[in-house]
Amino acid sequence: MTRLIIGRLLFMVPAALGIITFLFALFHLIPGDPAIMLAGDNAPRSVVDAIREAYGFDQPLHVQYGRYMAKVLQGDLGISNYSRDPVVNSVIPRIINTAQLAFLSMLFAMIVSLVLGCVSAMYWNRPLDKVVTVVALLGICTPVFVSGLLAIYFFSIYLGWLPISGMSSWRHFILPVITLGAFQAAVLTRMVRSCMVDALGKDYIVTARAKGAPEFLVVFKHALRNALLPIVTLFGLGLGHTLGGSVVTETIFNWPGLGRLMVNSILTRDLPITQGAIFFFAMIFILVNMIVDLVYAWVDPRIRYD
Amino acid sequence: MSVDPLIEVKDLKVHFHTEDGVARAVDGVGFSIAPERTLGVVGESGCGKSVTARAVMGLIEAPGKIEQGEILLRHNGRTVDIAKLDPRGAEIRGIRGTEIAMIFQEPMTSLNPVFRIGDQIVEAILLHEKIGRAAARERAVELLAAVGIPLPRQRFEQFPHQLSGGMRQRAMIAMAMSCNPKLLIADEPTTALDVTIQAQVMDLMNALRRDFNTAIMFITHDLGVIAGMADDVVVMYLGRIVESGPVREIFRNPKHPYTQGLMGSIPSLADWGVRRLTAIDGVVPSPFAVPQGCGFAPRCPHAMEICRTRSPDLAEVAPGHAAACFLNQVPT
Amino acid sequence: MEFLRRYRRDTVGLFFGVLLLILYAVALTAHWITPADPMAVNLREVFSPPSAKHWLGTDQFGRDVLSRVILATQVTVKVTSFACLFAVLVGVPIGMFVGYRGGWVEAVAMRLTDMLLIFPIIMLAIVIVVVSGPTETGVVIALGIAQAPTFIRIARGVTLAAKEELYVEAAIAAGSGWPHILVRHIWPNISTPIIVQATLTLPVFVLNASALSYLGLGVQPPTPEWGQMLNEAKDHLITSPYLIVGPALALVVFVLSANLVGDAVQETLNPKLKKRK
Amino acid sequence: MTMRRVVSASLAAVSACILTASVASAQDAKPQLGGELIYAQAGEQFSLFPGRNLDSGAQDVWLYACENLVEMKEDGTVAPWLAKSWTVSQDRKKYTFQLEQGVKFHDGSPFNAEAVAFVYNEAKAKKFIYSSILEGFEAAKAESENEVSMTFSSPFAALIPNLAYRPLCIFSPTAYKTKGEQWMATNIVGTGPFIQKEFVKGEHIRFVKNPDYWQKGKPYLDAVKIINVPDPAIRSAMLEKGEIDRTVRLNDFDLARLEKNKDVKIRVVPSTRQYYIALNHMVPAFANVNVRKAFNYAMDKTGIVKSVFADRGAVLAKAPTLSPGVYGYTEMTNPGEDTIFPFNLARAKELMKNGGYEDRNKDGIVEDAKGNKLSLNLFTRRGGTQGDFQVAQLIQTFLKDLGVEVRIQVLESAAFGDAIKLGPTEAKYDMALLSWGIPTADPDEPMMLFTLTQAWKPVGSNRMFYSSEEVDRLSMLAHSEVDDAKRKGYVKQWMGELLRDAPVVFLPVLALNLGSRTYLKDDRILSVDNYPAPFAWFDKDEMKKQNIRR
Repeated sequence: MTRLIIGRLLFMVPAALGIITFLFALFHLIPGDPAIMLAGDNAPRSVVDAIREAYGFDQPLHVQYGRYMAKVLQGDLGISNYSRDPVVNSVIPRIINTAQLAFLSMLFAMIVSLVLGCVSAMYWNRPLDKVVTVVALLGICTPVFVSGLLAIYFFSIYLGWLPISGMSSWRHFILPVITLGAFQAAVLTRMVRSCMVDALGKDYIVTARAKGAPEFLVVFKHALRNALLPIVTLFGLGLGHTLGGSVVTETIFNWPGLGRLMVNSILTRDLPITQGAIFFFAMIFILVNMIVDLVYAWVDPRIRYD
Repeated sequence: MSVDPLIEVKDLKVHFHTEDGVARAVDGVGFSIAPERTLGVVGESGCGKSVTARAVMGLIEAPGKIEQGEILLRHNGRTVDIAKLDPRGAEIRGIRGTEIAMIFQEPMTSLNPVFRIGDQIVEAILLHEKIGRAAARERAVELLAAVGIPLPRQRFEQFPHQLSGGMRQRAMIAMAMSCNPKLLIADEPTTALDVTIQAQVMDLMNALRRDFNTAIMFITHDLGVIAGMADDVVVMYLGRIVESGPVREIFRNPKHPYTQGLMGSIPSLADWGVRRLTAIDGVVPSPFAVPQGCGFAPRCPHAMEICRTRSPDLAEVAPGHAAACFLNQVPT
Repeated sequence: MEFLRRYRRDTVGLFFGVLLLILYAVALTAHWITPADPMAVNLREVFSPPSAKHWLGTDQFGRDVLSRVILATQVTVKVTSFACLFAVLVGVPIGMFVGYRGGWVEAVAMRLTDMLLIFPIIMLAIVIVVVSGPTETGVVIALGIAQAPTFIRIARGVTLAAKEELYVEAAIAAGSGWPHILVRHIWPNISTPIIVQATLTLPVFVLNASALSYLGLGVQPPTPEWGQMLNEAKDHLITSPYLIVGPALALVVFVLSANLVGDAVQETLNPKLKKRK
Repeated sequence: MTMRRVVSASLAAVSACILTASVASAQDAKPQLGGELIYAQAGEQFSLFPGRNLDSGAQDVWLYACENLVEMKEDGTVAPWLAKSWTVSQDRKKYTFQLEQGVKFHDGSPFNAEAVAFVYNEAKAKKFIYSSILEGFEAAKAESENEVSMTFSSPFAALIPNLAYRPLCIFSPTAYKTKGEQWMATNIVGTGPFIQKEFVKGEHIRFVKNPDYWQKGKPYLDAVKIINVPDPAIRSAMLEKGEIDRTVRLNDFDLARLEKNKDVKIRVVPSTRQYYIALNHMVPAFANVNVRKAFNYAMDKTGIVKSVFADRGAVLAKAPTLSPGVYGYTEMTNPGEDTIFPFNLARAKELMKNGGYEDRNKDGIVEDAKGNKLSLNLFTRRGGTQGDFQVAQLIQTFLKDLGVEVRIQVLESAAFGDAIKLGPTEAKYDMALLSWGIPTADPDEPMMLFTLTQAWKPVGSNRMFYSSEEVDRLSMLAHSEVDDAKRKGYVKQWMGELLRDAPVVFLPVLALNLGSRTYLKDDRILSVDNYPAPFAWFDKDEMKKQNIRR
């Protein structure tokens, strides 16, 4: 087990350098010039050249790369082209905001999906199961911006219970967490249902019943523990996606998260911010995946990790 | 049968309502098991012996349904009809594991792969007995030792996939015996094991029978195992009992052509190289389309006209020995 | 054949199966069955709510929403189905192989997948669109690659569990090579989560397509596409809510039927499930 | 440059927004002190340092703390602010400003000629982004404690309006020298009525009242909090609910609904940004003036304003490139017409025929004399400017009616930037949908960078590769002509030339919108996309009536 942890942590270093180099090459491959984005369409070339010179864009690629890597190795991720503000100041608070939203919505998704999934597996193919399936599917296909906007107009304006945007108090968390969580819950419910149906068909379930175990113990202990493996995979993936920040949810609920920052920085070719955002996100993602893999071994002893 | 039977099954019918039609898996079965006696239930696969066992455990759920019949169990002074109990109700759960326990054919998949052996046994104990976890763990280790598992304390911590087939079956038995049940139903426990382990498991069960004075309902298709284990025997074919009686009587003097056919197909050392093994030709008909009259008629060498129109009932052919065949009874 | 005979009895699966066929039929015959010309701009009938003439109303340029949804069905269904296929064909074999082989192969492959999951889809899309131009194939590849890691991880997860099963050891004992084992033994047993996941990600493909088209990376105008229409309807959700009905309904029908058909197929394929029903 | 110029300018000015003026004068109630204004903006990641950012969202934030020498009024005229008055040398190359006295920066350092000189010299030395606007600027010198002079290599008529451009505000040189440019990215220190108290990146910035502000008795508000809310639908929801007092860039289609809400006041003002299609004159068809004029007449501008901008987000253009609020703007429409090149498909087809293009083979697409089809591409962004993607689709339809086949090429915004920066030989676009904004409200920039022959891309912004001696001559004259009447004459002639030669296809002018609660008084909206509210105040009892409790 510890070998797994050390392996993954060691892997972070080459991964980080790999990502940064890849991104550097990528940004200079795809069209788009930050100097123009800053100066605006109608600025004369003299202005654009001035910016290029002031920001060091006119240096040959390898020089820019060398200078950037030198700074990175000392832990300085540079400053944003746009806001001229150290990248760390913009990215770190954003990651914390997104992490909060991601964990809470995944927690919500986990609880809802486990309950709904197991219930629909127990009452398999009976009306309740059909209802849960359709509700879950509807949850998957409603785009977040539709559910988000409607939720705001109903809860915040019509009923006036919840604040519309920002994140200052816990009440601000309710709508975004439920909207983002609902989508993930729908996906997870479907998977929980199909895995539980599998598990409930196995022989050890008959043994458990033969032991006189009550039905909820049979389902929630014996069957669920076995169905956890694919569910854990999907949970890890879901967490990865929400950690990446859902641009739409963040825009709708005005949640200053990583997703919006990353997308905007790509669109405005603000390379330092993109580098910083993806660098931190990569580290967290690798950590999350490591934890998911550790949970694997704990959940299913048959998978040896030595 | 002077002693009151522990369990008495009367005219039990269990049918499965599936899309492909109604399968009459158990079509009128009656027998009884006295305390501390072992009843062997033998028959080819698909004859309904496992379904009967599950019915006795109250494990029949949709699409299966107990159409009619009674399963009377005597426990602590009163008689309960298991057939009428709700499979997921509290009452049947009070019986499963304490009064009647069950072990299965596939030790590989019958134990939950993600829980430790010890925990699964402790769970069985704590389900029915209000004793502390520590006491339950101690009892579980004792049980593992009782079933002949070496180093029980280490095995307690291990997972099913870390044990051999035989070891796992012993653990199953330990779990079943954890609340010293009155009746142990063994659904082909030795089929998946190789011969040497089979013999050990059978010796273990005989020993347990003596120490825990438990009645056993031993289900198998292996006549050799029946000979070594059973006091009485019941032969099943196509959801019905075709012959029943004490084991020595059935082996020495089988009355029903099907039983005679089965006996003929066992190689025995005594007449090695002299007797050719006889096989029963034809195939067991499908439970979805049970033929008119006697189920065995299409394959019976002595089939008569009447056999194809009416199905014979069990009738006594000798003290304690009954057979359902018109050869030895006059149709009423 | 046998499969069809059993499948036909599952009413829900049948109903949505027919619905899915209708959808694909609409996709194939889109050009001929649109009530009005989906491209015809008519600035006098801007934002007219649903009426007899325009069942789903008209959009910002007075174009008939119903015909645009029908034409968009062709584009979206084609793009998402191919992208889903691409993701499955790329992701699942890799996942199975990696899950089965284990060792350093698995470690390296999984880390690369993690890296791929890190980049937001629009990053991949920009690169691919630059290389292949904003054509539909470009969008299909972009969407496919973005979802491939999901399938790699799922396939690996279930293969890891499946390879512990007895029948796999039996197959090895019988001397069959790993390709044989993967195809004949492991795949039938892990098809359940994969089928479920494939049908589950369909809506994700459509929504990602809408994100791409929003950035001008997806399908080029004026060809309509559900995702793009959903995006445009978003800005008028409060003033003319009926605009969202067309694309949203089409999306729901497409995803609902794909998933329920997936369920029904999975049921008929997996007899053990059948008996317990 | 005497005061005369200012007086005559205001007299001749066209009052862009009668509504604002009338409301202001009718307001007899005395301003009340106190309260915190919450203002929601769409912008997000911008630098607060004026030297490194032209983003109008950022300008709208730092204007509370950093003031200019002169202040732009609603009608486009310029009024004295930190500079009480100014004089121009005989050769028109040296301007001398007399500064307000006893003014201090927020960090306590004195505001004087030394500070002003430092800011503009630093701008030239460190090449601040706005430095190109001060064309020909050589040096600034502190003549005395509160008199500063600026010398130019050649007469520069547009200096005064350009000085009102927000990025040219005077920040505290002490703070700049001690803390450095990077610190200034998140802190703005000036002489303004409000002092920056708190800045949370990407979320909000909060200013509090400057107790010893140089204009006594002002400001009235205790604090101003500016928050980022990217989605327009959310901003309008917050305005309706009263979570914010004021917001901008509302969705045009929501305005009709908001106008019905009695607690909300909606103001719409034409901006200085006009849409146009850049026609690549290297394409043979566009070298022909008849074709260019035909394309202009083929555009149903009223249809665009109605369907894309809900009759609110844009107004019909009454003059080429310039719009109300810009110096030298006068309506250039013919009598009885509400816009330049009014929609007339018949006339457009006739012009196409004169230009040699006719649909000879009746396939719905015109061909030239040699028979090759007129099939062109149209480059556009999506979301770069409000409604760009929708306008492009309408252009495609209008030109199809004219018989011209158009393929829209939607490019991701940065890729689009690259595609339209190329020179005459490399440019691949036949047409490109763009907009020309005039942040300084002075025609000098469009004249020198848009239509000038020397300003062909990649040097200037003449993406049409258009060249006309007459236009060049008029532009050069207007650039250095200091006399007010003469300069306006040249600008008018320049506009006349653009109408005669139609180098581009002129489209409607974008409009700005500002939504505010009715209890907020005296906040302003300027056509250069600025929404200053430093001297706004709350009508407390009306606030209570709308039960706003914060």
